[in-house]
Amino acid sequence: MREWLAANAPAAPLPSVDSAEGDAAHREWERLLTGARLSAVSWPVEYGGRDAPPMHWLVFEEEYHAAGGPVRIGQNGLFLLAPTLFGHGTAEQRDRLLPRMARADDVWAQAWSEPDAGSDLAAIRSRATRTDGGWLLYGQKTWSSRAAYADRAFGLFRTDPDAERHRGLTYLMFDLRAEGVTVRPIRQLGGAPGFAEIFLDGAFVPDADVIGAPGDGWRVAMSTAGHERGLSLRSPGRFLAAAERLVDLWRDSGDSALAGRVADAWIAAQAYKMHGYAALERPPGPHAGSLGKLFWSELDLALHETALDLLGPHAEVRGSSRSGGWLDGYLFALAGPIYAGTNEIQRTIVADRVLGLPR
Amino acid sequence: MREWLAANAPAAPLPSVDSAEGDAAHREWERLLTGARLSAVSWPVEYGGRDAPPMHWLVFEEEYHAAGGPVRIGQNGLFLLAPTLFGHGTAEQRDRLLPRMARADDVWAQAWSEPDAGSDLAAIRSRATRTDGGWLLYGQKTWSSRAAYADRAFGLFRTDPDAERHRGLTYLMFDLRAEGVTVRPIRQLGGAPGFAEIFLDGAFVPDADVIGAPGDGWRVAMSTAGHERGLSLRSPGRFLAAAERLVDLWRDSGDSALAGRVADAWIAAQAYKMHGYAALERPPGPHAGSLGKLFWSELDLALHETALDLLGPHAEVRGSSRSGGWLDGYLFALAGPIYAGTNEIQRTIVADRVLGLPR
Amino acid sequence: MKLTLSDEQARFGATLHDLLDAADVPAASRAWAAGDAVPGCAVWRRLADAGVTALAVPEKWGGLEASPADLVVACEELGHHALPGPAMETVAAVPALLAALGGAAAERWLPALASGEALATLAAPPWLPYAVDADTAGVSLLAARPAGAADLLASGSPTAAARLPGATGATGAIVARPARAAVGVWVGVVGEAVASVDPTRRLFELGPGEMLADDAGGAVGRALDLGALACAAHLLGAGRAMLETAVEYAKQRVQFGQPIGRFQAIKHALADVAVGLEFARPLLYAAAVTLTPRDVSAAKVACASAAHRAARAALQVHGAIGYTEEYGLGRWLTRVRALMAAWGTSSDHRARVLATLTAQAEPWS
Amino acid sequence: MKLTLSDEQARFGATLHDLLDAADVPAASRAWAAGDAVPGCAVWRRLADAGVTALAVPEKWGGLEASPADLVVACEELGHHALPGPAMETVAAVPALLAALGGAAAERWLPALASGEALATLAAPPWLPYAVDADTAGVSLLAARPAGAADLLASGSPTAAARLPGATGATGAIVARPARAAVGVWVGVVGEAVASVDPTRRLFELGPGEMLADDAGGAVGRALDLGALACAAHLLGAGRAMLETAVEYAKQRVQFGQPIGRFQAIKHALADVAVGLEFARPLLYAAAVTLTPRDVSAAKVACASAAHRAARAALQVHGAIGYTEEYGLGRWLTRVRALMAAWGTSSDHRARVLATLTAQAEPWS
Repeated sequence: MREWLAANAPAAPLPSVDSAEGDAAHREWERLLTGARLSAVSWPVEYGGRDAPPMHWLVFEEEYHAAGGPVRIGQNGLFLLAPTLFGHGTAEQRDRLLPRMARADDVWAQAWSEPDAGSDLAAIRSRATRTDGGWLLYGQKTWSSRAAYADRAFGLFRTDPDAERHRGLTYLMFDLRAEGVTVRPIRQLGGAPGFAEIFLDGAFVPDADVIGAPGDGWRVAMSTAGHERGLSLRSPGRFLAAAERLVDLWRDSGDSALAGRVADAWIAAQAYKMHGYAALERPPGPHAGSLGKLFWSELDLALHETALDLLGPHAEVRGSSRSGGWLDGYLFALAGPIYAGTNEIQRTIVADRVLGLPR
Repeated sequence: MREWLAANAPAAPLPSVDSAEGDAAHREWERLLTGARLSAVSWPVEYGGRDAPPMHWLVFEEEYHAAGGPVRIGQNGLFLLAPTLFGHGTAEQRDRLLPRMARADDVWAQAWSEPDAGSDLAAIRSRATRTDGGWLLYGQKTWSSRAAYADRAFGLFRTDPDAERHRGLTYLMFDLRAEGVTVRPIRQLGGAPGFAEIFLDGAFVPDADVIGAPGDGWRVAMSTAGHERGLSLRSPGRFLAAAERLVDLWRDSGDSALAGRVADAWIAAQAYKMHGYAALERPPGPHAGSLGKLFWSELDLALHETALDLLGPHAEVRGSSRSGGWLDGYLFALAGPIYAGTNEIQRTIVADRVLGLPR
Repeated sequence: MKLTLSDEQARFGATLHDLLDAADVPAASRAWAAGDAVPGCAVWRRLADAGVTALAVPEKWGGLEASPADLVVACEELGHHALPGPAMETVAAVPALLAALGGAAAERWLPALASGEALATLAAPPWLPYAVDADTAGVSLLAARPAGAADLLASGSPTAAARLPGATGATGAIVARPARAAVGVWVGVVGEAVASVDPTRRLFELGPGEMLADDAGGAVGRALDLGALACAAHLLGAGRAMLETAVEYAKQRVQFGQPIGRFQAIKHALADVAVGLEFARPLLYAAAVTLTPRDVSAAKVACASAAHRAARAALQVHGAIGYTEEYGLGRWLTRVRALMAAWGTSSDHRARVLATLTAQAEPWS
Repeated sequence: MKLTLSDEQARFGATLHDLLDAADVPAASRAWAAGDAVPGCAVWRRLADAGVTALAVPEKWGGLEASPADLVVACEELGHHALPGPAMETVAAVPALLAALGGAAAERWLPALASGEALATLAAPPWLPYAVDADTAGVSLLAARPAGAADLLASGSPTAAARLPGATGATGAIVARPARAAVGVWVGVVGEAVASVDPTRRLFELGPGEMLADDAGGAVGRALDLGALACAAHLLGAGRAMLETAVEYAKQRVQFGQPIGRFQAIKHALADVAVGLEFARPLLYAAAVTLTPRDVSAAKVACASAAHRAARAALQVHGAIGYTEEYGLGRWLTRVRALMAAWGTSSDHRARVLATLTAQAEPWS
C-alpha cells in the first residue's frame, strides 16, 4: 500500500477541492483509489472495501497522509453517511449508494445546520411533508460543507410539526440537482466556496431515501454525529503527518525560541494517535467523541499556528511554494473549534455527562 | 530616596511576615520607614506623609521594589482602610488611627469573607446588634489576611437582619484582642498562617469605630473594594522588579527555548506600568480595577511560572539561596486569581459592565 | 510622558472614524482585492484631505510634521476599519525614510505623499520581503544590503539572523549571519506577485532599480520602527473592531432560547479580549513617545497578541458565519494574520526586546 | 501494542486504591513532614505486602519482575493518594539500577527492597540534584560523573547542557558542556538538607561514599527513564485526584444561590482538565510498552502539563480553602509542583524529544 501511494499520490497538491477543476481532479483521484480498492478499506468486500479491521484503517490513514494524499472529497459520505447506512440503512440502500459513494460518482454534502439551528441543532425548522410515495422538502439549510459541487445531501427534517425539539425529525437523503433545490455557495475565508446554503421548495424525496423510521431521525443522526465527533473524520494520520512536517520546518528554521511549542505539538499528535489505538483495544466511553474533538481541534490549531510563527514574514503567503501550504491549513484549522459541535458545546457535554457536574 | 533605600533596606530577606519573628521584624522596618517619612508618602503631611502626588507614589513603589524592600506589613491598612477613612471617615478617626497605622503600631487585618460568603460577598451573615454606645458583634469571618498577628480588623456586618443581600450592612472596625474575639490562624500552602478565622461572640465596638452611616456599609465597602482591585494594592513596582530579575535569571540560564515567555512577561510588566501611568493622566473607567486585577494576577503567575521553569530541578526548593525566592513568590501568586474577587467574578464584571453583554 | 490622548487627538480619531464609517470600505476592499483600486484610492484621498498622509512628512515638503502619537491615532482608525492599501508604508515608513534621506529623493516624492497624490510601498527584507500593493503605489522603495537583498537583519538576535532565508523565501535553509554590509535604498522594480491571506494585500517582490542611497542603515532602521509602530496601532484598531463586532453579535444571536452573550463562556472569552486590548494600548502610546526599538518591539508584540486573541474569540463567538467571506469579520481576521507576520514577527520583536535588555548591540546601528 | 489496562491490571490498581483509601495517608503525610516516618512506613509495608515494592525487582532477588505497565498502574495510585516517601526511587529507579549493576550491590539491597524492609533514594544530577527522604531510606545512591557530580547530562540538547549549574545549584552560571566522563555510582553520604515545596519531600544533598560502579552510564540512564516514567504516572494520578476533588467540591459549594458546578466557567475549566488527563494517559501506557527515551519524555511532558492544568483549575474551583494546609488539596498541589521539576523538567524532556526526532545522539549512551 505504501508503494502504491508513493507511486500514485499526486506529486503536486491538487487544486482546491472547492473549485470546479479541483472537484474534477479529486473525483479522478478517488476513482484511482477505488481501482486499487483503497477508497474504503474498512468496508465489506462486497461494497468495494477490504474488510480491514479498524487498526488497519488507522495505519492506512497514517500512510495516506504521510504520502501527502489529497483531501478525501468523499469524506462526508465515507465517514458520516456510510456508518449511518451500515447502522440504520436497508440492504437496498447500501447496495444502491455505497459503490457509487466509494467511486465518488456521488459526492455527498451534509445538510444539518440552519440559520437558527447552529449549535442548537434540535431547533431545526426545515420540514418534510408527506406526499404520494415520499416527502416534499421545504426550508433552508446552511453551512452545508462541499455542497457547491456535490451531488447529493443528507440531513434532518421536521416531519411532525407539532413535536418539540428533537422529536418528530426524520433523516432524509436528497438530490442537490433536483427540482425545488437551489444551492447558493458561500465563499469562506480564502475565497473558496467550502460550504453553501441550500434552499428547498418542494423537492421530492422517495420513501426509499429515508434512513430509519420517520420521526426517528434524531436517534439516527446522533449516531452520525458520534462519528463526526469521533475518530472517523479525524484520524490521527493527518496530524501525525503535519507534526513531522512541523519538526522539519523547525529544524530548518533554527528558531530555538519556538522549540517548546514544536515539541508540545508533536507530543500532542502522538497522544492523539495512541488514544486512537487504545480505543481499538477497549471501546471508549459514550462521550469520548467530545473529548477527542476538543483535543484534535486544538492540536490542529497549535500545529498550524506554530508553523506560521516559524515561517516568519512568509506566513501570510497562500499556496505551498513559499509557506508550505501551512496558511491554507491554518484557515481550515480555524474552523475546527466551530464545526461538528462547537468546542463550547463539547466542553459542556464533557462537564455534564463525563464529569457529572450539575446541569 | 533611592539612596536611603539602598542604605537601609534589609540586605537579607526578613523572616516571613506571617511568623512571630517576621511580624516583629516587619514592624521594626515600618518604624524605620516612618522615621524617614516614607511609610505613606501619598498621605497628607499632618498624618506623616509627604503629600506626594500619585506619580511620585508610583515612582516610590518602583524604587522600593527595585531595592528589594520587604513586604509592607501594613498594607491592609495603608492601601485598603486608609483610603476608606479619607473618603468616608471622620477627622477624629483619621487623627486617632492613621499615625498609628503608618508606624505599624496598629497592624490591620481584613474581615470580609465568611464561610458562605466568598465570591458572593453580599451573602454576609455576621451581625452587629445595637447596644449602649455601640454594637456587639456575632458570627464568623474567614480568610482574614494577616489576622494571626494583627491588632485590629475592619469589615462588614449585618445591622438590619431583615434587609436583603447588600442592604442593611455596616462598616465597622474592631480590636482583635478584645473580649469576645477568637482568632484561629489558618496555615496555608507553605505552612505560614497567612490568614485566619475570626470568631465573634459579643465583641464590643464603640460608635466611634463605625465608618460612614450604619446601614450604608456596602457603599463604603465598595469604595475599598475598588481600591483593593485597583492600583493601590498592586503597584507596578513589584512586577517590574520581578521582571528584571526574571530577565537576569534567563540570561544566566541560557535556556533559549524559554526566551519567548521571558520576553512576554517583561513586556506585560511594562504594560502594567504604563497603564498605571496613563491612569494618572486620565482617570480610568469605573471598572478599570477589574481589568487590572485580571491582568496583574495573570502577570504575576506568568513571571513566577517562567522563573520556576528556568530554575530546573531547583524550582521545588523553598527560600532564596537556591531558587532565589521564586517558589515562595509563586505560592503567593497562586492566590492572586482567587482573592480580592476571583478572576471569574472579575471577568463577569468586565463582560457585563464594560462590554455591556446581557446579564 | 504622554500616555493618553489629548482631547484634540481624540477628536482627530473620531473624525477619521466618521469619515471611514461613511465611506463604503467593505466595497472598496472587494474592489481592491479584485484589482480595482479606484474606490479605495478615493477613500485615501479623503484621508489625505483630513491630513493623514501628511502626518509624517516634514513641513518643508508640505507635511504636518506631526507627532508619532498623532500617527498612532490615525493608524489605529485605519485598522479599526481594515482599510485596503499600503497604510504603514504610505503614512509612516516611506515618508520617514524619504525625509531622512532628504535631498532629491525627498523633493521628488514627499510633496506627492503629503497631498495624497501617491501611495507608497516598501520592501525591506527580512522584515518585509514583499512590497504590498506595488501595482498601485506611486512610490516603491527597496531597502536592502547589496548582496542580493537577502541578508538585512532586523534584529541583533541569532534567532532572526539564522531564520530567514531571505526575500525569495524558497529554501528555508539555515543561513549564517553575513558580515555587515551597508544598507542601500533603491527605487523598486516590481517583480513576481504573491498571494496574501488578506486579499487586499497584493504582494510583490521588488528588484533594485535606480539607487537612492548606498549607506542608509540608520534611516532605514528608524523608518522600519515607525512602520512597526504604525502596524501595532493598526493591529490594535483591528482587535478593537473585532471585539465590538463580537459583542454586538453576542447580544443578537439567540441559541438555546437566549442571546449567546448571556453564556459565561462567551462573556469570559470576550472579557479576556478586553483585558488584552486595554493593556496593549499604553505600550503603544509609550512607544510613540520614546520611539526606542525596545518600546516599539514591546508594542508590536502586545498589539499582535491582543489582536490575535480578539480574532480567535470573535471567530468563535460568531461561529460559521464569521468564517465566510461575505460577513465582514474576515476582513479583520485576515488582516491581523497578515500583519502578525509583517514588520517583524513577534519572535523577532521578542528577541529584540531581550537583546536590548541583556545589553547586546542595538540593531540597525 | 498494549495501550489499555488488562482486567488484572485494573484489579491491581483498585486493590491499591482501597488499601490507600483505608490507610490514613493525610495523617501519615503530616507526620512525615514533621520528621516522623513511622506511620508512612507502615503504609509502605502494606504496599510491599501487595507486591508494589517488588514489581521492578528481578525474580532471582525475590522480586516479581513485573512489566513496566504494572509499575505504571501502581505509581498512578501512589500519586492518586499523594503518598509520602521516595516512591519513584523505591519502586522504579533504584531497583532497576541495582538489577542492572548486578553482583554484590544487587545481592546486598534488592531483597530488602522487594520485601519492603527498606525504602530507597537516589541523587543523579542534573535531573535529580537532591535525594528525597535520604534520612529515612535504607538505600541511598548517588549516580554522577566523577568530576564533582555536576555535569551529568540528562539530555543531548545544548539547552539543558548549558542550563544546569550542577548539584550545588548555587551560582546559576553558564557552564560549558564538559567532555564526557564515565558515570559512576556510589553509596550516598547524606549532606545538607534542603526544604521542598512539598513538605513530605525531605531533600538532601548526597556526597560520594563507597563506589559501586565506575562506568554505568547506560544502567543509570535506563534507571532514570524508568523513574521518569513512574513520575509521569504519579503526576497523572495526582491530576486525577485533583479533578475528582474539584468536581465534588463544585457540586457542593453554593454561591449566588446555586452549586458553583453549574457555572459554565467552572464546567469548561474542568472539562479542559479532563481532556488533558484523557490524552496524557495513552502516552504513559505507550512509554511503558516501548521504554524509549523519546516516549518516556513525551509521557513526562504530557502528564506534567495535565497535572499542572488540573492543579490550577482545582485551586481556582476551591478558592481560598484550596490554598490552606488543612484542606487536603495542598498535598497534591505541592506534590505536582515538586515533580514538575524532578526527573527532568518539561524543558529537558521537550529538548530530548526534539533531539531524538532530529537525529541527534541518544542521551546516556
